Formats: sequence, C-alpha cells, structure tokens
Amino acid sequence: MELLGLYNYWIVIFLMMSGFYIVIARGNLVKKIVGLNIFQASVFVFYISMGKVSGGTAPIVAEGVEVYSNPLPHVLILTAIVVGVATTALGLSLVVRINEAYGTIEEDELGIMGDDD
Amino acid sequence: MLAAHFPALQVVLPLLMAPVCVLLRGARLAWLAALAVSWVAFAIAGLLLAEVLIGGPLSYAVGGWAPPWGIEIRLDAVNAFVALIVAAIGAIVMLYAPKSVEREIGNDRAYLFYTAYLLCLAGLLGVTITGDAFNLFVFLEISSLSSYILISLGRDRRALYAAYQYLILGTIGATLYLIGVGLLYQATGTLNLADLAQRLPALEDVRGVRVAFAFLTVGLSLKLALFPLHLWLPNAYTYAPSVVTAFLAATATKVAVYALLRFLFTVFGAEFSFTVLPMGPPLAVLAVLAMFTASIVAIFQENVKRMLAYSSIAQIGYMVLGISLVTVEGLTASILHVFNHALMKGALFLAMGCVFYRISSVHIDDFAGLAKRMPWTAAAFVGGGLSLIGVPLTAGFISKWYLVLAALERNMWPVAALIVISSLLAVIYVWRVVEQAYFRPPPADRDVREEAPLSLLIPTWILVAANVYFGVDAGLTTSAAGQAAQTLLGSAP
Amino acid sequence: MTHHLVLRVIAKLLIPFIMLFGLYVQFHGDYGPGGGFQAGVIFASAFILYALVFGVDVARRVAPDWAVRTGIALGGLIFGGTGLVAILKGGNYLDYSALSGDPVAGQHLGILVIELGVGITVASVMMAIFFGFAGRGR
Amino acid sequence: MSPAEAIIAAVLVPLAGAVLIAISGRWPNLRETVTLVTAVILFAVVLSLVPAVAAGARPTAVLIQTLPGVPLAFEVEPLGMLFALIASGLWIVTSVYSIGYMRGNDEHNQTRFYVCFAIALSSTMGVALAGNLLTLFVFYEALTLSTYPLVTHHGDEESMKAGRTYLGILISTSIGLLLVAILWTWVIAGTLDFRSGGILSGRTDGLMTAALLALYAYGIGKAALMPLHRWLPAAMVAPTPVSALLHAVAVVKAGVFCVVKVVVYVFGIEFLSLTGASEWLMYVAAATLLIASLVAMTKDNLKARLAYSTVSQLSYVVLGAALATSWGVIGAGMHIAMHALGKITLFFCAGAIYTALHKTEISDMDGIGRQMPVTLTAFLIGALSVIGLPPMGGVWSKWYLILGAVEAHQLVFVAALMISSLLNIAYLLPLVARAFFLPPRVPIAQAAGAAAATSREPDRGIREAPILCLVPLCVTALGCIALFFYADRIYALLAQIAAP
Repeated sequence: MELLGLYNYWIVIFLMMSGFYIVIARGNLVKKIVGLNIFQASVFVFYISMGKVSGGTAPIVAEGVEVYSNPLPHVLILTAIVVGVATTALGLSLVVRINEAYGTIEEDELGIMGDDD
Repeated sequence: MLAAHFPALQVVLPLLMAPVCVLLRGARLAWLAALAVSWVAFAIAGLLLAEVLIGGPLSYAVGGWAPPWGIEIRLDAVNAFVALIVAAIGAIVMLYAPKSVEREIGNDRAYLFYTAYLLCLAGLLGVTITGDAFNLFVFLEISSLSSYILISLGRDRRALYAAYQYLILGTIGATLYLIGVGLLYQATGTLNLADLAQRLPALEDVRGVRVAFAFLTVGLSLKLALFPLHLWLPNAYTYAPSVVTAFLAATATKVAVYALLRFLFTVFGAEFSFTVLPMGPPLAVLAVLAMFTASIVAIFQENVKRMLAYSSIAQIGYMVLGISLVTVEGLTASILHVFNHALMKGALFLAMGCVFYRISSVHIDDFAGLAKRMPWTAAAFVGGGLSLIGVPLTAGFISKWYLVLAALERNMWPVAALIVISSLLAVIYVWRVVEQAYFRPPPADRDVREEAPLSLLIPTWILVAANVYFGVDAGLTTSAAGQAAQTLLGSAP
Repeated sequence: MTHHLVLRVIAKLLIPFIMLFGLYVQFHGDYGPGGGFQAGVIFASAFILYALVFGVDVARRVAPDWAVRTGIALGGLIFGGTGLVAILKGGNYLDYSALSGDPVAGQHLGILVIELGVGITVASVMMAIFFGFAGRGR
Repeated sequence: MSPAEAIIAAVLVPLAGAVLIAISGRWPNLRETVTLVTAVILFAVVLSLVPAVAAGARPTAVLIQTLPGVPLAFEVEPLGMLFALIASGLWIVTSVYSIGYMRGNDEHNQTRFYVCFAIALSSTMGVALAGNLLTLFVFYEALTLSTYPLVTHHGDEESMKAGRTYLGILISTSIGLLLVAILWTWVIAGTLDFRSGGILSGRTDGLMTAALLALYAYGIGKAALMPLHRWLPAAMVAPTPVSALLHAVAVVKAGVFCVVKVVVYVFGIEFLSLTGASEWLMYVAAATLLIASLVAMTKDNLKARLAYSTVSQLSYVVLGAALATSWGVIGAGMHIAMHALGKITLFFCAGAIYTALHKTEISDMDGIGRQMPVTLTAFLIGALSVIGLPPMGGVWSKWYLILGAVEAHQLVFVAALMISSLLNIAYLLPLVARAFFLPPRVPIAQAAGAAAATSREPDRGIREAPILCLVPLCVTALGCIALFFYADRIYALLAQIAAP
C-alpha cells in the first residue's frame, strides 16, 4: 500500500518518462517540444506536490488555521513555469523559422538536407 | 557606498541594460550601451576578485533577506575567479562586436543581438555568483535562452536547426537540474548552497539525496557538454555568428563547469562525491574519452569552426579530468584551464570571425594563403593555436603542466601519458590550418592583402596577448586558481 | 469576419471586463492570489481575443509593434530600477524596506511596483509572442 | 656589462635583431648588415662571459618568474658556455655564407629566412644558458618552431612533407616524452634546477632511472637517436645555410647538448654509473652510430649523406654521455665543438658546389676538384676532422671518447668507435677522391652531341662559388685545424664539470 500512497511520484515519473520518450522518439519538431513540455510539467507537479503539507491549507493567512502548505515550492515553480513558457515560445518560433527555411519540420528530412559547406 | 553593492550590480547592470538596448533601437547606440555596461561589469568583477582574494568570501543578501531565507550572492575565490573570466571575455568580445555584427547579423537586428548578448552575460554572471540553488537555475535558463537566440542569429539556415537542437538538449539538462534541486530541497528544506553544504553530510544515506546527486550531475554535464552529452555543441558553435561563438565557447561551458565544481565539492562535499559515491573513475574515463574522440574527430573536420568546436569538447575533457583527480593540484589545473581555455578559444574564434568577415567562409580550403592575405589574423590564429597545443610560454602550457603534474602526483601514469598524447592530436589539427594558411598560395584571383579592420583585430590580439602573458607570468592565475582549489576542497586558510 | 456578429458583440462586451479583472488581479496581488504574472496573461488575453475576432491587423493598430516592444523593456526596467532605487536609498538590491521610511510601507510599495513591472512585461511578451506567430506566413 | 646582463643580452640580442631585420626587410643590404652586426654583437656578448666561467664562476640571471618555484632562469656553466660560443661564433660565419648563398641562388622570402634564423639563434642561446629544465624545454620548443619555416622554405610539396616529419617528430617527442620526464623529475626531486652531481641522484632506483633516462633520451628528439632520427634527413630539403645551422650547429647540437646536460646535472655521472641505468643507452647509441654510417654510404645525394653522417656523429656524443665517466663526458662535450666545425664546413662545401655547379648528387661530382679547388680542399679538411685524423680537431674528441669507453670497461664500444671511424672514411673521402682524381664525367647526351667539345669548354676553368660563400668555408676549415692545437682550452673548460 505504501507504494500507492506515494501516487504523486508515480504520476510524476509517468509524465516525465512519457515526455522524455516523445522528445527522443518523435521526429516532428513540434511534437518534440510538446514532449519537452510534458517533461517539464512533470517537474512542476513534483514541486507542487512536494509543498503540500498534510492537512494544511493554502498559504494565505487566515483566522483559525494553524497548518499551511509550504508556499516556497509554488513560488519557485511559478518561475519555472515562466521559464518553460519562454522556452516553448522560443522553441516554436525556431520551428517556424526552420519551416520557412527548409520547408519541413520532420527531423529525418532535415537531416537529409544537411547541405555541405 | 556603491562598492558594497558590487556583487549585485555586477549582474543587475547588464540585466537592466538589456531592455534599455531594446528601447534604444539604433545599432550604434545599443552597442555603446552594451559596451559600457560590459566593461563596467568587467571592472566590478576585477575589484571583487581582488577583494575576495585578500579579504575572504563576500556575502550579499538580495532584498535584504538574510540567508538562508533570502537569495544570497556569495563570492569566494572560486566564483569570483570564474566571474572575472566571464566578464573579461564579455567585455573584450563587445569591443569586437560592431563590425562583425553588421556583417553577419545586419544592423537592423543588431539591437536585438545586443539585448540577447547582455541577457546572456547577466545570466552567466548570475549563475557564477549566486549562492542559491534555484536562483542558479533561473540564471542558467536566462543565459541558455538568450544563447539559443544568439545562435539562431547565424546567417546559415542550419543555425536555426542547431539552436533548436541546443534548445531541446539544454532544456532537458536544465530540467534534470531542477529535479535535482527539488529533491535536495525535499531532503533538507533549504536552497541556499552554503546551507545545503552544512545539512547534507548528515543525510548521506538518504536515497533522495543520492538521486538528487545523479540528476544534478547529469543535468550539469549536459550543459557543459561532457562527452557523450556533447552532441549539441559542434553545430551550435559552427553555425552561430562569429561573435556569439567566441563568447559562448569562452564562457558558457566554463560556467557550467563551475556549477558542477560547486555541487561536487562545496554542496555535496568531496567526501560524498568521491568516496561515498565513487565519481572519480567514471568522470576520468569520460574525460579521457572526450579528449581522444573529440580530438580525433576534430582532425577530420573541413570546417575550421567545427574543428575548434570539437576541440572545445576535448578541452572540457581536460577540465573534468582535473576534477576527477580530487586533489588541490588537479582542481588547480581544472580551474586554470577554465581560465586559459577561455582565453585561447576566445582568441581563436575571434580570429575565425576576422576570416569570415573578409572571406565569408571558414572552410579549410579557403584558408589557402591566408597568411599573405590577412597576415595579422593568421598570426593571431597561430598564437591561439600554439596555446591550444600547450606550447611553452603560452597559457595552454601552464594548465597542461599542472594537469600532468596532478596526474603524476596521484601516481596515475597512464593518465599523464594520455594527456600528453591527446595534446599531440591538437598539434595535428592546428597545424593543418597553419600549413594551409602559411604554405599554400592564395587562389589567383584573391592574391591581395585584405586584412580585417582594426576593430576586429585589436580585440583578437588582446586575447592572443593575454594568452602569451598568462603563459609567461603565470603567478597571478596560478595563485588565484590554487586558492580557489583550496576553497573547494575546504582546506582554505 | 463580418459575419461573426455574435462573436464580435460579445467580444466587445467582454474585453473591458477582462481588462478590469486583469487590473484587479494585478493590484490585489500582495494580499490575495494574483500578481503580475497572472494579471499580465489575463490582460494580454484581452488583446489576443480582440485580434482573434477582429483580425491581427486591426489589433496591431491598437497595440503597435513599437508599443509592445517598449512594454517588454519598460516592465523589466521598472522591476530592476526599483531594485536600484533601493540601493540608492541605502538598502540592498531589491530591499523594499528601504523604499519608504516605514519598512512595512516600503515592502508594500516595493511589491506593487515590482508586480506592475512584471505585469507590463508579461502582457507585452504574451502579445509579442501572439503577434509574432500570427503575423508569420502571410 | 655584468654577467647577468650579458646572459639576458645573449638571448635578447638576436631577438632584437630579428625585429630589426623584419623592419629593414625592404632594403636587402641594410637587412644583411643588421644580421651581421647582430651576429657580431652576440658573439661579443657571449665572449664576455668566458673569463668568469673559465675562472669557475657560475653567473646566473632570472628572466621572469613563470611558475611558482620554476622561473625562466639562466645559469652559465662550462658546457653551455662552450655550446653558446660555438653557436654564436658560427652564426657570424653562417650569416656571411647565407648572404652569398641566398643571393647566389636568388631565393624567395629572404626576410622571413633571416628573421627565423635570428629567432632560432636566440632560442639556441636560451637552450645553452638555461638554468633549469623548464627554461631548457621552453627554448627547445622555440627552436623547433622557429626552424620549421626554415625547413619548409621552398614551400613546395616535398618540403611541406619534410616539414611535417620534422615538426611531427620533434614536437611529439618533446611534448610526449620530454615534458613528462621533466614533470616526473619535478615530482621526484621537487626542483628543476641544474645542479652538479644531479638532482635525481639517490632518489630513484635502477629501473626508474633507466625509464627516466629513456624518456629524456628519446624525448630530446633533436639528438636523433634511432629510430627517431627520421626528421634529420627529411629536413635536408632546406636551403644549405639552414642545413648547416640545423645539422651542424644549433638544432642537433642543442639536442645532444641537452642529453649531456641532463646526464651531468639531472642524473649525475656517478649516480648513473653506479646504477648502470644508462647501459642500454650505450648500446642504442652505438647501434645508431654504426647503422647511420652504413646508411650514409648508400646515399648518393651529398646532403643526405652528410645528414646520415650527422645522425651517426650525434650518437658519439650520446654514447659519451651514456658512458657516464668523466672522460666520456669530456669527449662528448668536445665532440659537440669538433663536429660542429667539421660538419659545418662540409655543408658549406655542399652548398658552394650547388651554388656554383648546381650539382647535388655525388656521382655527378667527378672531377669538380679542378673547378673548385678551394672548396674541395676545405671539404677534405672538414672530412678529416669528422673522421678524426690529425691534425684536425676531431681527433681529440674521439680520443677522449675512447678513453671514456675504456674507463667504463666497455671495450665493445671502443671497437664500435673504431669501426665507425673507418666507415666515416669510407663515405666521406670517396667524394674528395672523385673530385680530384677522376676526369669530369660527360653526360651521355652531351657526349653524343657534335658540339660536345665546345660546350664542355667552360667547365675546365675555375668556377668557385661566390666569395661570400667561399670565405666562410675557409674560415671553418681553418677552425678545424686550429682546434687541433687549442683543444686544451676546451679541455680546461670541460674539466670543471667532470674532472677525471
């Protein structure tokens, strides 16, 4: 039962591995970025679940509440999300430019077009 | 009064100047702003290093929140030294930038280049001086994101694909790092590096800590392009604009090496990293593999920039090898090589930029007769190349000297032999270019003198001169690196 | 786009409220859930909605390129500048307590200004990204 | 000028000369004047050091503090003094000669030639006067690099290939072996300074000593021990003045000089003979000197023959050092001087023959003695000196080498030295005999032609090389004779380091 009790880790690991798999196995550049997003999201989930304190409430000062969840991981992950968004945006814009320059976003086709210098 | 805030200002000024560059729009104005701020950062870095070497570590609480709660900027001999390298290269490359950027990027987009450049500089400096594990991640991503942009500015369409590949691998590396930090936070409840270092020894056997160690090492190794995680590097360096290649090659991987050093030695402690978990042998093996495979691949490259990129991977092998020895000498060698390699690769890639400026190619066949057409550029390449080989009286010799010495002191004979043999491979690939430049006649239609403009030559030669200076008078660098190594191993006075 | 009458009317109705909500989230950030990041995205979404319904060209006239770019830079400058002001007032970098005579008031002031900078930047960046992608390939 | 200043000046004067030569490159006369003046000044500077050293002093100078504990420093001791004297003295002669040669053959890139020459001399001075192993290594490498453009001077495919061999062997041995040896020494001894008696003395066991000696002997690739001698014949493609510098004075002598110096000051003679660690080196050296002599006999190209002769003669020096006896070391040191003068004479003659008659193959040289009597006489003198016959200087060095072998109770090497001397005769004297006693060979095509008689007519008269080539080779030939009579001076100098 203990194994299932840590279900958040199972989710994190599942997401992480699927994301990682997509990044590696997919030849489509956009799909790779989607995979990367899933990969990062797993880390976000990991941080957020880490900050949870059993029985604690949202970390906003309120009357009659003693136990709060740890807000720090949430703050951290907010930053990480922003970084993730920036990465995604940059990655996608690169894909757009690649598509304009090569006319394709399939990795194997890009490889063939490796022009010699 | 301002002097007390130097640790923060060093990062903040470039960071703030970046949006100013966006507002300025004009290529000239943006350049002036970037130039000014990069030199200020350089000056600050110099002052800080002097202060740290004399007065011991400095701590600066950002936002007035005392560590370990707030973000701390913490400078000791190690990162003050690395910061100085980064700032120095950043400043010198900025001198070089305007002409090269005009040629390779175009003046209409130049201000964006300067913005990204300053962000990258700020990010790298931030990684170096921060004392907070998560803050390090943020700065790492600032520098990485801006370097993806910088690389994609290359003229060749392959620059885009190279930037994309780097983005994917870089992000994976950073995310792995983030997981590691998360696990550490879970185990210790702190993000402050010094605080972590205090709490971790008691938690040696916690599985989470070990997993964190694995994630952190792999993540950072990706960033520093340790063999076999180097796949992003050759393309990125080859197709990026010359200025960018020079800057990144001289700084980005060095900063990642620093981060690895920091985690292996300060945070986890040499005891944990190398005794409890035997990291030494695997690191040494990978380092040696990097030295050889990358050098051999470099020999067969037709594109000189790509050749130098592979050489960078090999050189990173030297740094990691020094780390894997876990002695003061080994670390001194590593840190020295971080510094010296920045100088030599900076000089070489700037020389590449000069070549590209005139010839619009860095293919080895187009180097024929370069010595006649661009004597100063060719001579600069020779200077940097000799340093790369490790010829005496150049900076490269000093770091090789210490590295071999460190290997000998641990009685690691085969390793010492491998180091010298691999540096002989450098002779081959450097000499291919030198021979082409000096002993082949230039193509008949280009047999004229067409030296690169002075604004490109002067910064290149500053770095070449630095290579020679720090090869002849190594007292300054060796003592700083030695002190840094002692700090890392915790035997500092 | 003329035939999407319902969409256009509703969008016109909604956009002011989205903006208002954005402002609320922005300035309520130091007491409740909210802050510059969220507010910026909400604010930008108003523009994006406008662009979706009325066309990118029209939206660009409302939020021209230079304005978006300036917004990005300005937000960053507000954030960093606050930190510098703190230094000038004798505190550490980003030490809001030094902004005002009273540390608590200083903290409030600081976080508000900073979040404003964040909000402006985030909103501008979101718009820039949207316009960047939407403006491509035409 | 104080001794310390003189030492620094010895290194810097040629460098300054190089700069001036580069500046004055546009005006050939000025450029060559600068070269000559520099050479003379250098010789004067080196000469000024002699009295002090002869009196037993060891002047020192520190150039710069490079690494903690290992500065770039100089210390003049007798061996280095001797080497510096020879190199700087012969530079004057070689300069005169190269002016004649380069002009006579109308070579290209003459400025680069003279600049590199001057830098090479500066490096040689550094090697000769080095006060520790690091300094030695630094200048050793500088010498390799500065002579590379000289070797590849012609710039064609052949010289490029030779240049690659040259640089490849010299750089890879020096970085791959010598540097390791130096670092190992540093780890063991904690110092790199040269000290009489040896810094390694008593700190290593027999096997380790032998291994270190191997690293040094092969690391100093310039000593051309087989099988690492390939660079030397390859470097033959260089113009003859370079060959003279390379194969008679600066480069090869720097190599064997380093070997002797390492034996004397790093290992220590007593220590080596005590451990017997150098015995293998004696055999290698003996084998090299015999095999190279045999190879030399098979070469028809005069310069190639001389090159293999050099390989052989270098091993005399190495053998002398490896014997690790005081006579052996004196013989080795003396052979550096004797062979330098003898071999440079021979190379000058080869260059003179090429300049005057454009002949490079020995089989073409029948009867040229009638056209170039002075040159061939000088050649004979040089050859006799190299062979080691009186009244030439070469006799003394062989004498002491044999004494050394006897002292070490290694009679087999006495035999080796004797046989080698016979081989020397066999490969050097036939040329002189052909030149003087055989009638000029008439090319077949020419003989068949009807106008053969008239076209051969000009060959009858004296056709010596330009005077600027001729004078130097006479000077060095006379030097060979002079050394026979003044060998006691050299002996007195060398006896300081290895008093029998």
